[in-house]
Amino acid sequence: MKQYNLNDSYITEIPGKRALSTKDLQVYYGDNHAIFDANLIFPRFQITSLIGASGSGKSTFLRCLNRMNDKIAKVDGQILYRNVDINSDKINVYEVRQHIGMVFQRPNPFAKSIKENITFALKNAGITKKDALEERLESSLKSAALWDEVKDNLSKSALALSGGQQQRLCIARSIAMRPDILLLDEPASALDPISTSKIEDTLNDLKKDYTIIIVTHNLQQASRISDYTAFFHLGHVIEYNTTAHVFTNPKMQATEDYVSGNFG
Amino acid sequence: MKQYNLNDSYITEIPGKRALSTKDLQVYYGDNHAIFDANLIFPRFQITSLIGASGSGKSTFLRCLNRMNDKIAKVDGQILYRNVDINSDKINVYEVRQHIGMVFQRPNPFAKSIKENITFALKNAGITKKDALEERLESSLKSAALWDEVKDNLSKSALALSGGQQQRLCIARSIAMRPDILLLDEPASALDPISTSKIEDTLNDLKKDYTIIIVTHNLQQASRISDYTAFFHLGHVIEYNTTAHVFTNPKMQATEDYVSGNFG
Amino acid sequence: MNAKKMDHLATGIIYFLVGVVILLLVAILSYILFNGVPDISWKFLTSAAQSFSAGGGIRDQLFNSLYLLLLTIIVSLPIGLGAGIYLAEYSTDNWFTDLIRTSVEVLSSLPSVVVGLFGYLVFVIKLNLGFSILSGAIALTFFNLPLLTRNIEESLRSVPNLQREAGMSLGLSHWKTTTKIVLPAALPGILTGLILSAGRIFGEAAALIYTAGQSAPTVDYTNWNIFSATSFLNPMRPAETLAVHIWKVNTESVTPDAKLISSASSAVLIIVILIFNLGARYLGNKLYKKITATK
Amino acid sequence: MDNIQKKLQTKSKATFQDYFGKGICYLCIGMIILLVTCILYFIASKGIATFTKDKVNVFDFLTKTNWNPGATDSHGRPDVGALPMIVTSFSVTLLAAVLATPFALGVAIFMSEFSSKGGSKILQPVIELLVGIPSVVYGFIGLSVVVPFIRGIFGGTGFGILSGTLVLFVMILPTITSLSVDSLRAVPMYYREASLALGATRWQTIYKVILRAAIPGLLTAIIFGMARAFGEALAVQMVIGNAALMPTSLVSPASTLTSKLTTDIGNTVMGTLPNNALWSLALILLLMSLFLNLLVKFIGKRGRF
Amino acid sequence: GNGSSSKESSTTSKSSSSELSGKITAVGSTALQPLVEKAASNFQKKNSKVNITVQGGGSGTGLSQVQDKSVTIGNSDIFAEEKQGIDSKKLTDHKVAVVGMAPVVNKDANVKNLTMDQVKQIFTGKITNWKEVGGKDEKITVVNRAKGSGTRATFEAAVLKGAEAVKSQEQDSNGTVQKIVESTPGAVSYLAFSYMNDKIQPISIDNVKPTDANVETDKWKIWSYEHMYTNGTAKGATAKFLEYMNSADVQKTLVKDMGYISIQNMKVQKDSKGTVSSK
Ligand SMILES: Nc1ncnc2c1ncn2[C@@H]1O[C@H](COP(=O)(O)OP(=O)(O)OP(=O)(O)O)[C@@H](O)[C@H]1O
Ligand SMILES: Nc1ncnc2c1ncn2[C@@H]1O[C@H](COP(=O)(O)OP(=O)(O)OP(=O)(O)O)[C@@H](O)[C@H]1O
Ligand SMILES: [Mg+2]
Ligand SMILES: [Mg+2]
Repeated sequence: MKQYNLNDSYITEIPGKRALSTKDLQVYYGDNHAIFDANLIFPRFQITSLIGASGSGKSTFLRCLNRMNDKIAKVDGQILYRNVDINSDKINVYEVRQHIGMVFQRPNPFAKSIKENITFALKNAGITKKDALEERLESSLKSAALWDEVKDNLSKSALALSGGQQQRLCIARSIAMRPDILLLDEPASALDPISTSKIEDTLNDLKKDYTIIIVTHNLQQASRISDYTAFFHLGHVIEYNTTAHVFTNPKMQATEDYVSGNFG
Repeated sequence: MKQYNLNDSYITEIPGKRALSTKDLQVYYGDNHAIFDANLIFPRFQITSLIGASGSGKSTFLRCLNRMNDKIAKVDGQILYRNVDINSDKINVYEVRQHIGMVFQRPNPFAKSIKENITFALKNAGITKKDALEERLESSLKSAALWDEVKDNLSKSALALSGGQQQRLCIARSIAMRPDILLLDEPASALDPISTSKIEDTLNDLKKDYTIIIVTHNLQQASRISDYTAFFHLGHVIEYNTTAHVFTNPKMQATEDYVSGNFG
Repeated sequence: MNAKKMDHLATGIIYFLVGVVILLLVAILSYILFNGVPDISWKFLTSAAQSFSAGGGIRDQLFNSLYLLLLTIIVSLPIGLGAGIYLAEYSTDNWFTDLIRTSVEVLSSLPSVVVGLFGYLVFVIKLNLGFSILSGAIALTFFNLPLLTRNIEESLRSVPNLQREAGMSLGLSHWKTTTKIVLPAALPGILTGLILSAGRIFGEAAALIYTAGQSAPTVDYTNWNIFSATSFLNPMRPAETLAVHIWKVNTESVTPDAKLISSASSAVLIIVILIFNLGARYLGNKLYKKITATK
Repeated sequence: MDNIQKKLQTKSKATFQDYFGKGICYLCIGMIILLVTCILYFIASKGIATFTKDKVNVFDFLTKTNWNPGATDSHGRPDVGALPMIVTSFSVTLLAAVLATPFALGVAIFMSEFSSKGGSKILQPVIELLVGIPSVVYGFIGLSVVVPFIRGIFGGTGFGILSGTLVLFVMILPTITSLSVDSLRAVPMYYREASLALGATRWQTIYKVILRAAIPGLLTAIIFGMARAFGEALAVQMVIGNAALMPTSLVSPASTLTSKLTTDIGNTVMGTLPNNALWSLALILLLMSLFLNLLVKFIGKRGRF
Repeated sequence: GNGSSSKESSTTSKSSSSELSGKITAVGSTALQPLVEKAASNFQKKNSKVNITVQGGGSGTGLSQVQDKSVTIGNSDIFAEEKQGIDSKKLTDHKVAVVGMAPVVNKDANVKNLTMDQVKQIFTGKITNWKEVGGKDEKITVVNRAKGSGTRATFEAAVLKGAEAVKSQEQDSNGTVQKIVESTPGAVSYLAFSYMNDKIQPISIDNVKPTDANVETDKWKIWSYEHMYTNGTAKGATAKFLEYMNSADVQKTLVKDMGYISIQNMKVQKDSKGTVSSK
């Protein structure tokens, strides 16, 4: 594999509103330094892709953003959300996760009915009125483009859905909480092409109301759906720019090699 | 997703020697018909890629070739190896598997030392002389391009190796048996780019002595390393041709859509 | 010998071993059932035990066994759950966790008599619980906990991490995630543990002789006042269980039909365990299906 | 806006739920530790009294072969030599384990590697059923079936280590089997695939890969079984003969630590030497089970590659 | 002798039923337990405010617990004086029944009568084959009772007279001994009369048959009392209950049912040293 200068990077300025930003983020798994000085700003109501080779630290970075790495890794630096550093001990992580939702690589619906999958966390967050629950249920399933397929079977087990449907259910479950930001870690990698394209459509629709950050291995997918793209390499953010730039006019050699398939 | 005519297919003629072929192969998981009439001929000392969307039946097909699907699925049709139908009840499957080795998606070394990982199956197969074992150990590790990295640590646990090293160990383990044919099911999908390229190099070297059949999701990989490519779709072999043809001049619409990323 | 022959031989040996064990199991069970079942009658099940004369039944003992089982589960299940959850969800690999595991496992190998005497001196005498179902339940908790804790821990661990992450990422607390998502998913495994320990509770005698006692004062099955001494629900009353009854009948009883009582009681015990086993599985499955909305 | 910022920085219901949950867990753990500490202290203090209060020499206790706590020997020292019981306990335990292990492993292999769901679906509940049969019942089956059987073959009275072993064999079989099944099932599926793909036969795969990988778990299973055998009393007591004699053969009456303890404890008076000496036997049992446990831990650590 | 007061005591307990109350725990001898239990339940029927718990645990347990005042009554089949570690002065003895014991052998041995000396030699291990005492050529298997048990103490006092018993099998219950003797060829042991059945052979000693009548006159030497000890003098409900135990109600029926000999029928009495005198 070619050696690239890891300290050289190109990070673009973000115009308009910011939803979330990191400042000098470092992540350590024990002795393993997995993320070095990540400084990224995520624009509001846009889709940002994180791309990079396997092991480059995309998932690690993403999971820090809603404190899912709390017990697994040591995370230094700041994560700013609404001017609050949410990477602080004093922060109520449960609240953070309600504002910054996450969808995982493998669909992980609860072993409950479709309806309960959505309402469970809502009830827990104090929404108990039946009307409100019904309304959220319907709107989130609609947003995730699942409503038509399941509306007659809401009390069916979520595990009986197909993989793609499960994944959309997980997205619906996340957005039912009305988060600000949605983090997705390779949400389509375990899915067939049909489901994948449905999920891409869904994300495109969601963009109006949510800031979306998505990790993907699939460069075509990144170029299809995202507005901004960050390229990770060995724990470093090498390039961060609009997607069009990253794919057609990369500033860094590593990025160019990666997006053109000549990497490694 | 677009609908394609599944019964329409383009299967090229194979010049030269054949290592293995299937005739009207059908696979059923219970009621689920997973492979329909697969008729493929694998040329000797060449690398053949099997590509296709997730769930299209690539793994299923591959696992039939050395009878690893025996207890899991019902397999009808013929698999011809040295003019013997090895898909018959009378066949000694243990012998088959010694001639047709397999490497899996996730590296799966035994929790034994590196050395024992290689010698385990050899001893089982009756090779017990120390010299012979040592010789096989060294040559197979060399073939898998792992020798230099591990030669001083042969009694170390195989689990202490990195993912890429583990996968090469699994390849070495397979080729230590001196099989004719090597089946690989997405051997690099869990690995980082550096390890991936090492494995690709290894496969290229092995080609002189082995017939290789590899399943991969990664189209670039398929085009880089393989001589022939078969495209699977919903359990049907849609197109089988030289890799150059499949990628640059596909005969079928489905293939074209798939390799150009417009599929689904 | 070639590998294939060896394979056949080994397979043969394993089938032989399994055959022997099955034969043994069948022999033991049928020995107990054949000796006992013919003497089981409705009267036997519903009349009180007799000290000296023939014709005694096992009504009270049977009820006591079930009641003791219930109380023991009530005492030990929460502790086992707490400990199992701790070990599976909160603990990290350190000496403290090791210590807890060792403590729990040491409990499992204590001889029953020792636990019985300990229970007698501490619960019956010192804590003044007297010979009572409650003392018995606490003593049995000693045997029950190791198996139960281990089982709960393993069942929880076998629930994929993805489920935890799903819960956590929605802003649920770790505790809610564990109790409402992971625990229901682990239900079938926990149930197996519960059934196994129920078997041990039904069968235990030595530890109960000194704690729950070995006499069964007549109780009033119409008295629902838990605090009344004669109420069948009073956990503070002494209670002889079926296993203890079998032991007593075999060792000191002068009833002429001791042998009959003993073998019929053994058969009843086995049948009850079987019913419990199947019933718990059935109910557990139903519950699991209800929670997970499958079918 | 401000509202959300504030929410992010203040504790919420979820925070307290977690405190609550942790609290409950620690409470349970605390209770277990308390129970164990109590019982350990209790047995240790009573068991040590033989040596501290009654001035019995520990070495004599462990090596002398004469057990007669009420009396004194020619030197005026109390006659409490526990060696016969220690030897017998070890013998029955080891023999039962040696006998039960192949059967338990056979069944476990059958259940995890051979049988389709049907086989284990029937075996599982039957094995669970065996756990629930009271010791007394095992004891009486032993007394009425095993003892005459042994007498018929080996002569003598039929009481002794051999009968004890056979009864314990059946009693620990379910324990070892069900724990072994667990550990075999825990061996990842891909081990089997890897081995089979190399052309290994099913038996080679089982013997050289699966059993090896499961060794720590299997040893744990065996040792748990042994611990159970070690502590078993009522059943053994009926078939072993209960004679505090050094066993001379497998069919001569002998006495285990637990059977001695169970037989005599009710007839002794708390605080007197005969009673304390019995508690010392319990202490030995406890130390043994502690030792077996540490052994399991050690094996478990070594087993991890 | 407290036999004469039986009628009065039973009337007392009836008349005082309204005011009697209290909690009595009787623990100890497993042999005595069924009798006391049954009597207690009869007693409670008349005195519903009295709560009596009867449990086993062994004579040793009974005596030490009553000495520690952990329980109200300690049931024992042995004199407190005979028990090491018990301060008998603190305890008050209430003899409630007499139990006769006899050597028993497996039918196979073909022996029905022995001399006292032969019995002694068998149990001390001097005689090891039944043919030495006129039986079948078969090895003798001695089955003893647990050390410290009342039955064994009684038997050794009456038969061995200080000699050391041979080391042999020990069992701690009548039921188990009964089953072992029944099924083991050549086995010999001793049992309370109530456990005799037609599958085992009771032995006459010096041609005296082991019968209740012979015990009552001390012609049959191997017998003992069943005791209920209280710490100090029994008071209140406890006293009444113990009185009831010696009433005709119990002595004439329950004691008989249990296979024991009524204390009232005894023509002789025995003290803790084994000295027998006539009443
Ligand atoms: N739980 C963990 N414990 C220790 N190290 C970890 C853990 N998770 C990831 N790592 C390490 O951190 C580095 C980054 O891993 P990460 O999973 O973030 O990569 P990724 O870019 O998401 O890769 P992929 O595309 O394969 O998902 C790798 O070196 C990995 O080995
Ligand atoms: N063990 C199994 N039991 C039942 N059905 C199976 C099994 N394995 C695969 N299938 C089914 O067979 C079909 C083909 O699956 P297969 O795993 O061969 O696809 P694949 O092309 O290898 O996909 P991927 O790229 O995801 O590995 C799918 O519909 C799948 O659900
Ligand atoms: Mg990742
Ligand atoms: Mg596959």
